[in-house]
Amino acid sequence: MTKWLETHLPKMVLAPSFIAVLVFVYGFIAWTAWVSLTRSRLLPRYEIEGFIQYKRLFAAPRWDTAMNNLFIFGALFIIIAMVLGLLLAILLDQKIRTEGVIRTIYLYPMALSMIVTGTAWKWILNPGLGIEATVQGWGFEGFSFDWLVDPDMAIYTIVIAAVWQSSGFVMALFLAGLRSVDEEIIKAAQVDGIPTWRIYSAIIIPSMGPIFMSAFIVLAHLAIKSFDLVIALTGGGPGYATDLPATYMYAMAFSRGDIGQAASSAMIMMLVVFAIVVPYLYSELRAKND
Amino acid sequence: MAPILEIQNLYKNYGPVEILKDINIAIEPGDFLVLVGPSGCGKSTLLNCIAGLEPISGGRLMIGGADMTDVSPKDRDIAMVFQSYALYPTMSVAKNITFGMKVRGVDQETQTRKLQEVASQLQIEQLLNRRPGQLSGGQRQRVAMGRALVRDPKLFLFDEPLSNLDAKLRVEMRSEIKKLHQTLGATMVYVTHDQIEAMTLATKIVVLKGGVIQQIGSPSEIYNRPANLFVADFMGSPAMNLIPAKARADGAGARIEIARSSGTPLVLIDEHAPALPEDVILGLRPEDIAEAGFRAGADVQDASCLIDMVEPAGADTYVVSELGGKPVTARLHSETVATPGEMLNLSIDMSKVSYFAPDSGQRLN
Amino acid sequence: MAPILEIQNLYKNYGPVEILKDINIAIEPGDFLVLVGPSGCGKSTLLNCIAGLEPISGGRLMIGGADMTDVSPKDRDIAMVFQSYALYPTMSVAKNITFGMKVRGVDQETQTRKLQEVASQLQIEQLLNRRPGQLSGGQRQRVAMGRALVRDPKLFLFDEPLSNLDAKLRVEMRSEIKKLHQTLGATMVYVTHDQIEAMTLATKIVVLKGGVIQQIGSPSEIYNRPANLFVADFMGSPAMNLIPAKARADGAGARIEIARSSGTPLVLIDEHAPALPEDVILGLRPEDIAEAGFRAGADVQDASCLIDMVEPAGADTYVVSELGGKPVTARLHSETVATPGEMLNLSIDMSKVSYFAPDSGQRLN
Amino acid sequence: MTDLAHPPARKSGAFGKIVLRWVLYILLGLFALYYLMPLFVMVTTSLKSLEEIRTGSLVALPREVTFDAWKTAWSGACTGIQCEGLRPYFWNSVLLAVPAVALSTFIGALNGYVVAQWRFPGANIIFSLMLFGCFIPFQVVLLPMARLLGLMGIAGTIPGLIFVHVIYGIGFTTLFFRNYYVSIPSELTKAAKVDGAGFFRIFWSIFLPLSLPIIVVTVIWQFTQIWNDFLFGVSFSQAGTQPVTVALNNIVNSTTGVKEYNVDMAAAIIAAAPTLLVYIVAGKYFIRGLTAGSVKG
Amino acid sequence: EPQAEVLHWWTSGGEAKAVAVLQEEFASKGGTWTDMPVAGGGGDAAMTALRARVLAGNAPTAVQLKGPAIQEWYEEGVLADISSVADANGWAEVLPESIANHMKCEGTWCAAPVNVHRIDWIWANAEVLEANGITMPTTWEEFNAAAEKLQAAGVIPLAHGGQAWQDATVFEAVALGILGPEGFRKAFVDLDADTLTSDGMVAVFDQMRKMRSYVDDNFSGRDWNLATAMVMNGEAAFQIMGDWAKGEFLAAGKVPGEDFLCQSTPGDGFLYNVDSFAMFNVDGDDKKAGQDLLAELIVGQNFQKVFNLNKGSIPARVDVALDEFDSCAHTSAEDMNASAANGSLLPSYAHGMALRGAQAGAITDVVTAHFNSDISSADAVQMLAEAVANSM
Ligand SMILES: Nc1ncnc2c1ncn2[C@@H]1O[C@H](COP(=O)(O)OP(=O)(O)OP(=O)(O)O)[C@@H](O)[C@H]1O
Ligand SMILES: Nc1ncnc2c1ncn2[C@@H]1O[C@H](COP(=O)(O)OP(=O)(O)OP(=O)(O)O)[C@@H](O)[C@H]1O
Ligand SMILES: [Mg+2]
Ligand SMILES: [Mg+2]
Repeated sequence: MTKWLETHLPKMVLAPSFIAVLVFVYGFIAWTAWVSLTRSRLLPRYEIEGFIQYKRLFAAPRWDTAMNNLFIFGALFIIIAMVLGLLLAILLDQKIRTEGVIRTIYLYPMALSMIVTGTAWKWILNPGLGIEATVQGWGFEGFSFDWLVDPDMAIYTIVIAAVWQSSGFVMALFLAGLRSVDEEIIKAAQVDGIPTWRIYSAIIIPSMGPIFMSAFIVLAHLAIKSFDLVIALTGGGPGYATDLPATYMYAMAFSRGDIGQAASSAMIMMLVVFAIVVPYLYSELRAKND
Repeated sequence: MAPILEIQNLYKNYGPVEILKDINIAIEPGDFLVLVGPSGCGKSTLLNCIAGLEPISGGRLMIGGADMTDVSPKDRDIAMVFQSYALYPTMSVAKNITFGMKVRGVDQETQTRKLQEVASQLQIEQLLNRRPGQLSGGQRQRVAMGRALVRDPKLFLFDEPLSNLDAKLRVEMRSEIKKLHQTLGATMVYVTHDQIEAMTLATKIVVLKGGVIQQIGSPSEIYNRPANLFVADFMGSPAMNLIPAKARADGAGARIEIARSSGTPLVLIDEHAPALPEDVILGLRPEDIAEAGFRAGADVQDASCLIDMVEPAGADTYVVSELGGKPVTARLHSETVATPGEMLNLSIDMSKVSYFAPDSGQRLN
Repeated sequence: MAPILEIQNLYKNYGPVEILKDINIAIEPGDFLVLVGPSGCGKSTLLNCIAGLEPISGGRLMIGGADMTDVSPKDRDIAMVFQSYALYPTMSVAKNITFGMKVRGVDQETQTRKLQEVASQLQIEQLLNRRPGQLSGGQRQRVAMGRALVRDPKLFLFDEPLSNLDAKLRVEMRSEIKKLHQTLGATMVYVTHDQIEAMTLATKIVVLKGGVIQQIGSPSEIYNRPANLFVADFMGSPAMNLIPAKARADGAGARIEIARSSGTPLVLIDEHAPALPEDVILGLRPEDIAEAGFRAGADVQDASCLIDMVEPAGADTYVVSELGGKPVTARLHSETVATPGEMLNLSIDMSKVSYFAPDSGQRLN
Repeated sequence: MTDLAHPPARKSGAFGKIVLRWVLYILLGLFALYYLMPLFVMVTTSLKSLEEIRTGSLVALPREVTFDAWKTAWSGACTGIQCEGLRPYFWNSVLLAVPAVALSTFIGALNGYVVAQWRFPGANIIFSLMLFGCFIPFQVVLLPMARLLGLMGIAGTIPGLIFVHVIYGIGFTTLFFRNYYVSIPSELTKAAKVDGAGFFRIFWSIFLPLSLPIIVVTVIWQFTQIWNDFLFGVSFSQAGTQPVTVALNNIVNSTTGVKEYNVDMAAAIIAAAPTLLVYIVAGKYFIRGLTAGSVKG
Repeated sequence: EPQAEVLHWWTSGGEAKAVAVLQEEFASKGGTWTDMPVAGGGGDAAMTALRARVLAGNAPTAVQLKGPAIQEWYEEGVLADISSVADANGWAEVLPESIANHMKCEGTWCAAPVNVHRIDWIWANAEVLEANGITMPTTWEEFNAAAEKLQAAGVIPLAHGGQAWQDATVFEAVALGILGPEGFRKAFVDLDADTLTSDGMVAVFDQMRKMRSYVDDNFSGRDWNLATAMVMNGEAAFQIMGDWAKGEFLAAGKVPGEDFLCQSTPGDGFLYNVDSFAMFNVDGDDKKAGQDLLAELIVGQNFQKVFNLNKGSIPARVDVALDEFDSCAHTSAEDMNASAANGSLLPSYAHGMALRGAQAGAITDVVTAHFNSDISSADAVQMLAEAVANSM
């Protein structure tokens, strides 16, 4: 009996979390799938009506914009935040004397609620108030930085603010990873005559594959769920040029009392995530097994 | 010729603990320096300092005539094998070995050739695609060797590179290293605990103890003329017999008396002995004590001893007897018919005797 | 008495690669089993299987008569020293050593006592508060030993526990282990590359090659009567001379002809030889070839040989000569006055000769 | 003499190092500017009077520094009919965040430990399923969760909020720990097993002490997520259990009232203070090289 | 004793003080008030919280709700009936009929109105107008002429914040002016397809395109109050915004009629945004008593006066003395009475009074997309019809 307990202990430790995830994630996804097939408005209803919500969804130009934005924003945000986070982690790893201060400076954006920070960004990026006005004030009349008010460019300002907010955390994640690499190996590489950047690129970073996975999941999660950021910075505007699926869904679910529509958009969002994350996980986890 | 490595008054502390004290070493190009010393005496630390992996706390370190104190390891042009291997965990064996070349821009063909060469020297051809995690201890150690051997640096640093290999392989590797040293004229600093390795490879041996150099010299100097009791005791296995004795001037030489359990002291005459204090410690290697009749020479003197213990060990038989209150080991041929409790006539080669001062431990002759 | 460890038809694969094949070993309580074999032959893997750290792919493994296949390591009542040390990096040396006792609920006082005891045996008293990262290689290895030695298990598993220690310390540690074995009557499985360690410690030696057992026997069986060419070649340093020869029945014994570079073959008579095929390989240890006159006995036969090489090595001098187309090493006394290029009369001890079949490599006598 | 013979080599090496060092610090400084820019705007705004905000440039330094906004934000701003600032809500957030962070971190560490070091068939699939859970949009879970909390009788309570945060934190905490633990050599587990340590003992004595950097990261992440969470906070709380973000939101988000940017900014900084504190305190444990030297490889 | 947990989104400064008045009155009648404020997104966040609480079976006693949402919640079967209070206090007599209709669900009273915000205001900087010799426009042509004149003089004609709801606010003011009250009702209350695609609607979008050109380049995402500040500072001349903008002027010490001008946007009609409280089904007599008391107080004379003085809006009931109110409020009240009489008292679509969220949202999507791009008016009208159809 105790032996049984012992061999199954790891599984039993994992079981509560697993069950919780089954119920609270997969159960709820199933629930959402169900609701997405109904005409739920203010509150969920459960009479299946077919795929009307999906038809409405695909007929909405705003959803098109939101999906396009998701791909632009997601790709840029993940890549830039990852690269920047890694770069900062590496720079900070060079036995910097003021590491504590600098680390906190890079991290603090995470601590601030975007409801307010968005306003600050809005001012900074606003051509009439912020950077453009300031630089022009210095005498560079030709300087222009008006992405925020340009429907074609506004999505990139979201990237700027999102990177600002999250890259510090990615840096922390990578820093922890860097710190777990055995120093002897770095020494060996130094003696082998490997320049520092190659030590990072060829020896340390490859051994942080799992940490990359953490960073990717975190960033992808943020990209998918970016919501306050958009609301606070552009409110989805100009027009709905910076709408994202998350804002679309929120608007449908709570501002417009169109829960069925929100559920269908959530399902599509999750399908997209599934299509991207599953192959990635598959390759990562399989590589670890051999 | 300028020394390729020159260490002047080097000190190294870890926090308050002094690990290396006033180290002075100079190595000429082509030298093969072997560092020996008890575990924890600072050998690896010294290699780390030479490689620039640990900052030194005092003194100077020059490689090829240039001061290296502020030069980073990668610019020192050295290759090193780590005691802990330190393989790159994500790279295959082949990549571990060729990575340094690749970075240095060595062309693909040379890389492949060198890799093949080294892999066959180290007998790891069939492991090239494995990851370090899939290797046995000895295999990892050989990969670590391989990483250094493909290089062509000013200086090789080896930290116990053969400790996890079996005797046969070790002999083969040893001769590969020796070949490398001779054909390339490479300069080496080599840490080992294997005395045969030290003796057969070194052109110069440094004996360290507690971070202080005890003696620097050629293998035969170290073996035959240890500078102090520590070196005498440390080098050679089984260790040199160190026998308290009384010396008295006797003509040109000295008359040495050693207490014996049987009562009458054993008296030996050393015709070449220098002036000695009354109390001395006599150093005598086990192989310099033979069965009477098996060794001939002017300085060979016979002594009849009570045998306490007989230890057959394959090729040899060790016989232990008490002299001067200490167990004294003699190495006899394996055919010896010695029996504990009986007397045996042993012959001692007085030309090989070392004398030490009991208080300072310093060599006297 | 029931064997304390019994391994029956054990197989172990890593993926498609078979690492251990059909291993059968039985150890009685109090046995001291030494595993030897070339690097990568599967010694550590076998220890891991015994400890239950790697699942076995086939066969059975019993400890103390109970089937252990499904028993977790912590219930097997074993102590193990890992080749890679595997110290707990965040714990001090003292904690590393006492962790096992603490887990098992040994009282504080006993813990302290045992810790002190082991620390002084291993000469690491002054390191007890350090972290593993602040230790030298040899010190780490001793801590790893300490972790096992404070325990009182059914079975000790040691994986090259002394490889990073200096000769002197190694001798001391070896005798500590021997003492442990004798006083506690503990049962041990011990991996080493040091032949002297193997010879002096073992009551039983297992020779492995490529995952297959070559021979199991007492040290003297292994040394004197190797079961095949591999064992003959592997054990002993310098290795046994393996000389191709022609055998012809001659009375009760055999007449052995060995080709010599000088033209006339060397003819030896072995009066105790069994029936031999025509082609044989003659195994002769270097120490069984002596300078004529230094060895006496009925079976000693003289042979005059051309000396190719003379290698003085401290206590001995090795002399190499060509016999049967192979360089043959003889271990002579260091006083030998052999010169390369000259003839030297050597005496061969025919009572020590081994015969092997050239094709199968198996021992014939 | 020898000193004179080689100074160039020495100098150039040292000089190059110093230049590199400078470049490094300048680079770090530039990034620091990028990160500090919005904070600069926020702090300066918070130090201005409302009058100055209305008339002056929004991103300029204050002409006259006043701390009124900070005082108001802390203890005077209206978050409804009470005008007691953020103060009363802080305690709710603390009560909520501390246990939720502790619990989810601990569970994540255990899960990560199982998945990374005690692999059993299917562990990777379970892990993947948990990971995918990170992506579920919280808007989706809001309504069914509300229903479940109601059924469980913890709707509107702090334990209910803790429960929600723990559930949706598990995916991330497990991810962080698992990916940190996979690179810890399995020899350590092996050695501990032989030493007689069981599952929990190994976790507690060997792995937790090794995990400081990742614990820091996880705590930073979880604390930030939970402390700054608004959606769950607003949906699953009721009067008296509202966390500070709801209060902050109430101060900031007036649709038809007069906007007091200075108070908004001050309130945002104040609300972030505990998180910043966590960053600073926890940051100390970004220790280097914990596994160094334990295992040959 | 009476108990009430009140979910609302009036949290900042003046608003909070206004609600506090109610709380004091409630307390003075022996009630216990539990405040549950949730601001954000014009009530979106509060609605989110409300949904969660309703589903958890833990609904607040009273909730700030408005427009068709009241009827929608009623359809979900979670609203309480407060007809007894309404009848006892004669609400039907004191409330304009169109506003009273918002408070009724299938004939019963289910919500209590608090105030009336007028949406179709145009605010102006008196000094700027004077300097450029402009009077307040009464038609969109006049407005356009004035705007062009201002533009030539280097003044931004229209201060505007590029947020969807602000776009919609301007749009409905323009629509009311161009389509007239009847057309507005057909288009934005009845969602009449013909009206939505009529030439009038095209004209509305044309005017919107013009409005876009009167706005400065940096308007995107600007908060409404910053736009108000532009008018105050003389950077801009006009702003079209609900009467809460008055609060900003007053807070800055400006005087209506002197420093700034208020007038309804060109055209007839009155767009209202009525805030109200709905009562949810709850258990417990004390809570039910609380609901009744609350309803009574909300529509009571005293609260209606004090609250609206604080809030800048006007009372929902028509019999409150307005002596203490400012001139803009007087205008507002007069216009409301007049409009109520001639049937041009209309619900604001932009502020969720006219339509269900989904439909209003669909229209706003088109409006903001048009305003922020160069879609032609004809295309916009087409899109509008499609979006409305798709939102059903
Ligand atoms: N994880 C693994 N995957 C595949 N092969 C492995 C793995 N681990 C070990 N091996 C191989 O198994 C063989 C036996 O390894 P093992 O560690 O038992 O050797 P060993 O006898 O202890 O050698 P050494 O004396 O060098 O330590 C080696 O050839 C090694 O390369
Ligand atoms: N980081 C450190 N902090 C403090 N002491 C250290 C540190 N690293 C090593 N030491 C100590 O320095 C001394 C020298 O260590 P070193 O590794 O040089 O020994 P070694 O001669 O190589 O020994 P071995 O033969 O056992 O490898 C040892 O006593 C060791 O405990
Ligand atoms: Mg060392
Ligand atoms: Mg091994």
